[in-house]
Amino acid sequence: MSTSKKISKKDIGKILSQWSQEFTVLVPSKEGNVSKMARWDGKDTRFMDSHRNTVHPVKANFFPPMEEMFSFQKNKEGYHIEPAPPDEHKLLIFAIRPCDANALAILDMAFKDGYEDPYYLSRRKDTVLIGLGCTNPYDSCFCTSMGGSPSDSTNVDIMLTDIGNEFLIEEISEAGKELVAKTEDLQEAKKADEAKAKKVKETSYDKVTRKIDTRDIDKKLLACFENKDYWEKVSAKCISCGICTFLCPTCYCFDINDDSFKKRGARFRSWDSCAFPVYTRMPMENPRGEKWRRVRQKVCHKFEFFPMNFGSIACVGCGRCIRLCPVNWDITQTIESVPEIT
Amino acid sequence: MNQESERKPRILGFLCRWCSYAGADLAGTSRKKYPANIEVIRVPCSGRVDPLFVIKALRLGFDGVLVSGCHPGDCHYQTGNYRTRRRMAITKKFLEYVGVEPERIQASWVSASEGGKFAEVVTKITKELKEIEPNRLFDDEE
Amino acid sequence: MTVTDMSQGKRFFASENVYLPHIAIIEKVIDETPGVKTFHFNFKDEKLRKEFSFKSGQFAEYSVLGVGEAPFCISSSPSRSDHLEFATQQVGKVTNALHRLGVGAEIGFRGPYGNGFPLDFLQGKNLVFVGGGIGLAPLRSLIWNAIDNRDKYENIDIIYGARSPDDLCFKYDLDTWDKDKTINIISTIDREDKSWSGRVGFVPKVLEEVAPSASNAVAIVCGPPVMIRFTFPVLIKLGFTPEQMITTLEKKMTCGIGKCGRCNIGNLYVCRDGPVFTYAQIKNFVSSEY
Amino acid sequence: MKNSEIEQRLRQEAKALLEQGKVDCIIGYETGSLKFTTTPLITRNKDDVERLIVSPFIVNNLSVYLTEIKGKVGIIAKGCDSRSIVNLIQDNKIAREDVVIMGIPCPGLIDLNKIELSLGKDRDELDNVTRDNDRVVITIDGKEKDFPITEVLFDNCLECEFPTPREYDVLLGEPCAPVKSEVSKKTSIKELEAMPRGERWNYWKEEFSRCIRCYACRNVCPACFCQRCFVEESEPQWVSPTPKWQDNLMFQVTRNIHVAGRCTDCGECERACPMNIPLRSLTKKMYDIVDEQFHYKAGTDKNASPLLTAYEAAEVEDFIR
Repeated sequence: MSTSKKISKKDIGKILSQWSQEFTVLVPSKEGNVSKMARWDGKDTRFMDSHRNTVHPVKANFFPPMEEMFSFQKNKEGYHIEPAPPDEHKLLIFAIRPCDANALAILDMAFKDGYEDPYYLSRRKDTVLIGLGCTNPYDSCFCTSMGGSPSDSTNVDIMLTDIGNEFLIEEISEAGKELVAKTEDLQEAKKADEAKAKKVKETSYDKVTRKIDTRDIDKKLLACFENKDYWEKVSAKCISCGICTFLCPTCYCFDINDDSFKKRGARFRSWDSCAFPVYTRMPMENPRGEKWRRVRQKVCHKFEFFPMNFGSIACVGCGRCIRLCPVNWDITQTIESVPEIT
Repeated sequence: MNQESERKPRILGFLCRWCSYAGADLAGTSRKKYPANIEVIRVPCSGRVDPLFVIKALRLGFDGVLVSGCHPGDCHYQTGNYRTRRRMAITKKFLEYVGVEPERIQASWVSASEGGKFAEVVTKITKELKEIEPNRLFDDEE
Repeated sequence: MTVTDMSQGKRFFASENVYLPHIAIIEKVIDETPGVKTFHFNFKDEKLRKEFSFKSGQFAEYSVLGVGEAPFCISSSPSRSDHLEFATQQVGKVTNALHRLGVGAEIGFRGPYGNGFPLDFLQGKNLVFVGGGIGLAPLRSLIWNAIDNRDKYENIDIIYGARSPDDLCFKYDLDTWDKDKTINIISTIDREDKSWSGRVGFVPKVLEEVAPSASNAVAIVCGPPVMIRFTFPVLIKLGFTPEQMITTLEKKMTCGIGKCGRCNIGNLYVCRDGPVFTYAQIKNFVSSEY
Repeated sequence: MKNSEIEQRLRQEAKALLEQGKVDCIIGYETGSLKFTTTPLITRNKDDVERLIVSPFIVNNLSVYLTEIKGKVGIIAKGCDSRSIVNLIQDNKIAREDVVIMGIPCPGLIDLNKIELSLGKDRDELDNVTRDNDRVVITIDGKEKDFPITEVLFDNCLECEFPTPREYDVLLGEPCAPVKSEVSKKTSIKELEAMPRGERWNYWKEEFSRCIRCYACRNVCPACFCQRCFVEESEPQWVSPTPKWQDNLMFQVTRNIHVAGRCTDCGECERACPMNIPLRSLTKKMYDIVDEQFHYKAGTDKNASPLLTAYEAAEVEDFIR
């Protein structure tokens, strides 16, 4: 490994300014007290003080709650279709948490598979992810059970580790290496800094106390697919709202709808959720009209179907669904309670 | 200024088929003069009008909404208009609180024989709506 | 083959945007039954009109711009290509809007999507078509395809039913097939009706009575979910193996390309991995998810 | 009576109900999977009743489950919850004899969001939170901090009129008095009313541009019991499924009008909202309008006709021409 760099926390604004020349820099921000990744205002770096993780997962920056796909107008020759202008921002996301970066890798698979999704992929293209290791994970976090960790750098370009007054900077990808090379104001890290970072990573790992066992979970879920009693029990307190799916960093279901305005019309894509009965409702019947079927779909999609199709569980253990659920429906409890194969 | 006075606010009227619709008809056949800017939806009873309809009309860009039914005690279905009264009372108050001008939410009792009253109501509402801005509440789209 | 020519509008980003519809023009509207219409259409773009190709059993997303999109199979046969057809029942927002359209109206079209029927696998086999109601639409595409390539297939049996004589779709086809000595067609209706002299009974029951041989045969089933559910056990009784039973499924499908998430049966997406499945593929989930 | 004593009585009561076959199912609260959090316990098993708890964090309005559970149900209800149950009875969604209401006088629940905001710490970073009459003591990093309840209870609890259930089969604990404190937060109704009308509209426009249409507000609401909500209708399509602020606002305003006279100010919609939209500034206003105009308080009389199906011959009419 090459020698790493470091930067003083008070100089963060300097490197963000440099990066802003080339990129649209997104940092953890608050809007109406709801945190999300949003464009850096160019000055304030206080966002770092309270950033544990954002309410909006980073997916919202690539796959927003709603987006216009194209618009159309009718004239004498008939309909004219105008695709939404491409998003040409080159994004740099600063202080993305390892779980959210891993989630993007999962979304990449889904949106690249078969027909490519131009909206997601055009925004995602050339994005630079600056990861920030967690030193204070939530009690709802369970990344270490999902193949990640508070310092997992697999899917970021540059990894930052909080070593007190400074961040240790590790180049992870080629893009990361290039960016570090042309960034000014970085200092060489000392052996002691690297040792400190190693210690921080170890301590953080142990701070994630929520653990689940996902061995053979796909097989166990397949075996209990028809176990209505189990699924009814598990789903009893679910209120079928969309919070856990909308704010899940790996959920990517959507709906497409048209709208007409005075002069033109447009087709929009918006988030949709398998928790809603209307999601699968057809005029004559609904294959998932009952709550237990919907909860089963949610759990099985993440832990059985997605792994069957892509070889990876579609959950990164960010814990948002547990933190934000109005009734404290806890996916880790569900996974732990899936019956053993008899 | 002249242009402003020429402006014709769009009004959507939900008229009860037993009284107000007939009243509007009478206003027409008896050549009562009233502004031609009201579009009418005939409803079986003013009680059919869900406040949702009123809000949808505003969403669609109508400047004002008129819900009109039979006078109290005259409802063909005994109590429909009483229910309308309660519903419209809270709808008007609530929408005003959210930020909708009260002039946009209108209600009236017009019987089948009150062609004159109908013309008068529409004239008055039109005048009031002319005094406020056109409805751009929901309208930030082209 | 997938058509990737984006004839209208600019090319979107680097790759083509699969979500942009082509514009097609309705050329003919046929009233099939009360509530079901068949639409004949063609692409507005000349080049696409020539280059477009599809397989029997594939579907597309049709839209009335400003109202929305809905998926229907292409009900015409690739062997008859001067125009395309789809049939739909009037059941919701988009289909209501479609049914209001007349000749000359423009609609949006994305597709073709899905796998289509496995023609290679079907060649040289006895084909047993089991259809109900508007479920004949996808079968019809394959039936015409088979008739136009008659030497490639052995016996063709068609068992088709509807609620009443009025609900039988594609009556003009049924008449033609009835006269065709090389195929055997049995139509049935659910309940007795004065105007009906043919068979009476639900499709699965009639299938059991007719009892086509499973030897070197493939059953191709399409109809309302309840009919499909009751047809599988009958076919098994008749000796069909799960690999010999093919169905084409209908689900709510928004994107058509396996992304929006709602049409799955287990890990399979009806739009991407189907809509044509063998019973072997879906039997794990079929009892509870379909 | 202490919570621990109430808990003991509650468990005995619930167990007896199940054992004697008086109910098929018990709905209560158990300890949640996160710090301080409680979660609904829905069970048909008498051994599970040992998990039932009572605490200052029993936020959920459990009556939301009543319309979907079959059979007779024993349910734990705070003051506001009991009113929601009465609503359901008034609206013929459930029969009075099918529920056994175990009422709990509720001195107000602790709003962890308020604590988080004032301390700049998340709930899982707090060591302990305890209620001691008019104070709430929060332990953080080993140090105790004292808050008056007016700063840390939910707004709707501070303004609660009926903390003690009005309708119950058994009351666990002694009746308690309302806190009756003025709520003083940025988005109070008074402040909104003081704004010019256009500004008010823009305020809501701003707030609802955050809405992601997860429908948590609707789904936690016991008054929103429609099988099919108007937002899910497609023919005609009243509201676009695309979460534009216009449609978000239209949805919420209409929802408020639809639940007028059913909203008991339980505050669940605002608490559930992940986008932090001050929904109670809408629901409470409607609650007040209903009270002022018709002297009607939702869920206080199971024999009364629901607000919007009843009338009096002489009633507010000044707005009608």
